[in-house]
Amino acid sequence: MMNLTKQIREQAKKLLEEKKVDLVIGFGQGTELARTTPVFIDSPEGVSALTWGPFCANNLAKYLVDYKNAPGNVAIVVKGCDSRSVIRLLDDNQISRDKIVVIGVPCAGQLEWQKVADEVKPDATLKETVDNGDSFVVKTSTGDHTFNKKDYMLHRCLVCENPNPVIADFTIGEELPVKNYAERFAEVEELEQLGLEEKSAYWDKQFSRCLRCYACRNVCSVCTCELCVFDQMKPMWVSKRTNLSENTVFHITRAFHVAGRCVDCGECDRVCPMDIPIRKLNQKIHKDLKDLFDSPTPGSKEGLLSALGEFSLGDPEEFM
Amino acid sequence: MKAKIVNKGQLSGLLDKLAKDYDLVAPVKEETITLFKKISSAQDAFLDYTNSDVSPKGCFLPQSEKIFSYTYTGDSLEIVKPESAKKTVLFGARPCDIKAITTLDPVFEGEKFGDEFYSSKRENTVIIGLSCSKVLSTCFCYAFGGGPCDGTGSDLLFTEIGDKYYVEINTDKGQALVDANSQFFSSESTDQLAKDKEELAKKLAGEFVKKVDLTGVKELLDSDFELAYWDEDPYKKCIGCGTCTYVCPTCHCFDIFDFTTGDITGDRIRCWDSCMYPEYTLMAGGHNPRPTRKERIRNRFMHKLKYHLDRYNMVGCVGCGRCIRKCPVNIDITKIINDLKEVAQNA
Amino acid sequence: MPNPTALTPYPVTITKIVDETSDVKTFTVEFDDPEVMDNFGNKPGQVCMLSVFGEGESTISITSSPTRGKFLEFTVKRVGRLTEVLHQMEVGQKFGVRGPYGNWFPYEAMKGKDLFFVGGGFALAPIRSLIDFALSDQYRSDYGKVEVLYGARSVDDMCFKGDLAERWPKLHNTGIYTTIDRPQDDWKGHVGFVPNYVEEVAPSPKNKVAIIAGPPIMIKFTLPVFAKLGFKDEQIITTLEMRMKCCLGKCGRCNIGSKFVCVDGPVFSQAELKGMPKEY
Amino acid sequence: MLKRLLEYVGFEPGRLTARWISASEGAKFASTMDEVTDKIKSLGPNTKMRDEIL
Repeated sequence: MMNLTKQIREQAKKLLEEKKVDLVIGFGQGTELARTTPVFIDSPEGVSALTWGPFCANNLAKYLVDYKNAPGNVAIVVKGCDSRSVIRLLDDNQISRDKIVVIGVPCAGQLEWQKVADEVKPDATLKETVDNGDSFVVKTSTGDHTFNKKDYMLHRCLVCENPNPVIADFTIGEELPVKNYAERFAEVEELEQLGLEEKSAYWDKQFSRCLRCYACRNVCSVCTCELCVFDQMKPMWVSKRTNLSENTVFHITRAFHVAGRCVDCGECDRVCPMDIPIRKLNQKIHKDLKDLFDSPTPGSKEGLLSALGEFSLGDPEEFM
Repeated sequence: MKAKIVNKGQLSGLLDKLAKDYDLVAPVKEETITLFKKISSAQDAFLDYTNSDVSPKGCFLPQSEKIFSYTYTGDSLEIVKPESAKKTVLFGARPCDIKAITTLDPVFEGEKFGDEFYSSKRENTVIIGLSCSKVLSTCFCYAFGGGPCDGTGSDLLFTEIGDKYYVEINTDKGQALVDANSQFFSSESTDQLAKDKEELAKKLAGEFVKKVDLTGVKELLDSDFELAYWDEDPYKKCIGCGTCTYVCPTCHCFDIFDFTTGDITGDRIRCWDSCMYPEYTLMAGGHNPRPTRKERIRNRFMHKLKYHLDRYNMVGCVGCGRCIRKCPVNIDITKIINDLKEVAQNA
Repeated sequence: MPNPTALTPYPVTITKIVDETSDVKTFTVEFDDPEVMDNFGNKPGQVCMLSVFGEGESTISITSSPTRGKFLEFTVKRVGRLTEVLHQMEVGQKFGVRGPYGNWFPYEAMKGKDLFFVGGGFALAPIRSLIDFALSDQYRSDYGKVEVLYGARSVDDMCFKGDLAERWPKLHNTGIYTTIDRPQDDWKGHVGFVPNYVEEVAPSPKNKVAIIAGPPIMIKFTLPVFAKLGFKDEQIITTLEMRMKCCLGKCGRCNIGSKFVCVDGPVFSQAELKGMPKEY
Repeated sequence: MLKRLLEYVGFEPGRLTARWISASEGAKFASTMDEVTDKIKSLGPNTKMRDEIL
């Protein structure tokens, strides 16, 4: 992955030198071996902080909204899933196309950092990562480790819809094959099979853990409301009291609020400090959108209308 | 120092007994998450953990807590207060989390005003600590004077050594619990285990990965509120969620509001709040003294590294590392400390 | 004995409501349990938490001086959810009060001095307690001349009209100056902004303390005027407001640096404020 | 969509009804309301999200 890192840095450097952009948002080495952290580069000398590898799980598109009213242009490094967010933000008029430069990187999958950290010595430092198709080799100061993608990758990557950026001004590296995973909705289907009581018990158990830290909302690239209903105090629709009822309302509302706009990047799932399978809610909506309206994943193409924002005569009519 | 031994075979008997005599709160595992909950039998306890996902501070400051119930019609008002705290044992808390409770004490019990809710729980709870057997890459308790086998704040401290627990009795409260359950505590000599524990503490102290150097940081923060550093990286990447504050064992901010349960009835609730949220300081008139993430991030780290020290002469961080592990964007307090140290050196 | 550590309020009954302006009302309340009032011990400048059940609590300064009787007055501007409900209340209805909280004006240290009050708009409320304290029969001899300079946007926006026009001017050794921002047909008094008026009145810094409360913009432009007139930072006292939830120094939000406004404030001298971060 | 989502998290189907009714369709409104109340009565009291708080 060294080669890709080098190319990203070169591209970023060029954009900054030629004053095409004032800021590059990308991935930098984090404070843990198996983590990266978003970096904000504003000078050509700073590009050495950029990196690439199997620890770039964050969806950086979220940050574009922060710069929508700032002077100057912004370049951003995106993976396949993140690029759908960029399209959604453009379609929602959250950002203007001429303000952003998209550096797309086809993504071979992202590893769960904690699983990796459990296997590597705490004091090891990262030397290099290599993609071997079915596995990643992580070379560290205390030895090399091989991580099977099947066992160590984020779940969202195991059923990745498209590893290639669907919008990019520059693409770094080779396009990767698109695998149409049949089991994309396997987890949802499994839950659907359960009886009502079991479903209820399953979700009650998940929601009761919720801390209401709102990481899932804040990390979401399509959550762009300036005042969120959960923060609103006048009227207070959802109480801050943390109990199962209020938590349930929060999760249903959050999931439904992004219905038809959620790009299935899976960030909500990744950031949840309590490991609540938040994405399973969104995926249910994705599955229904597909089944009922034959609707593609939002953001998967430029200029798509939202399934829930248009009407066609073929739509199912359950409420006439 | 008084000490006893509990043979591992005796532990479940002890816990079952405690669960009968007290509300027993212990670490439990729910799927991938370790958190503290009330348990009814020893088999629910999950002791093979290094650092729980959520700290046990909720024992004393629950995430959501009823202050009173009211019935109010405009012309009449009736207030009913909840029952006072039950006798509780908090078992299996890690030294850093117990130290964190001691940093909360002056907030809720010191200065001008006490807090009856916190105090009654604190008084009625026996804290049984459990020394760490491992150090995580995110741990840095040593930096703030703690340690993996440090008994500060605990009534009893259990340290696992082979097939035994070495039990240090640190307070009268702890002694009383031992006396009342003496059948589970062996009366054999503790000399060897005391030495073993020293060894373990020494070994673990050498395993910390995070290097934290606080030299000059407090002085720097004292001297300059408007450091250029706060305009840099951390606030740009912060997404403004409350994760760091909710998993933090020393964060104590809360909100108070009414939860209506009927036309004329309701509960006054206090629940955790986070200084990372914009509404936290937003006034009814619309003015917000900390309007952007920059001011909010600065406030959080100033609180941990300066304000808490200024007010209570205690650092506001115990080095549990939860915020580092849980932060969605890898904002790392140890990096911030080390960055600030560098700023101080170059100033 | 009132227990301010309990987060539980004491029931009060509204005995009087005065409409100050279209969105400001002054509520006079009495505790249902008279013993609470006897032991309340509020000092000028302190605040209370007002409970409106179903809405929660809000920090409101006590407008009345303890010297005026066994009641409390709160002047409330309708700005949010809670104050909206409060404004709909009528005489005889109940709400809850806990307190008193915070520090108070250093009235001991002010003894023997002249007092010059500056209030803007609705913010006369927090300093009115001290004005009435200094003008009370009991303590009047402790202080020299008491002057109040008050400005509002228009006649309709003036609060405490009775105090300003009738009650205070009649008292011994007082000076009352009122102004409105723009000329109005039915207004014969001074027209102009508060800072300019202060400059015109030109109080001498000699043995005098200035107590200022008003919107931030007014304070910002008034402070340099006092500096020009020769007032030292220690001679200028102001009172701050912040969002508060507990008022006990625990809930965290009202801090300015290491200070909590709810226990270390709300009263600060300009000298103290200069040593604090500008985060209010 | 919402109905399906609610069912997915364990609400009984039928607890939520959505109908497109114009302001002029009084009879449809009345019959729909009857339908809904009958349905809800047959389902009995809701048990989901009825936790005693704290």
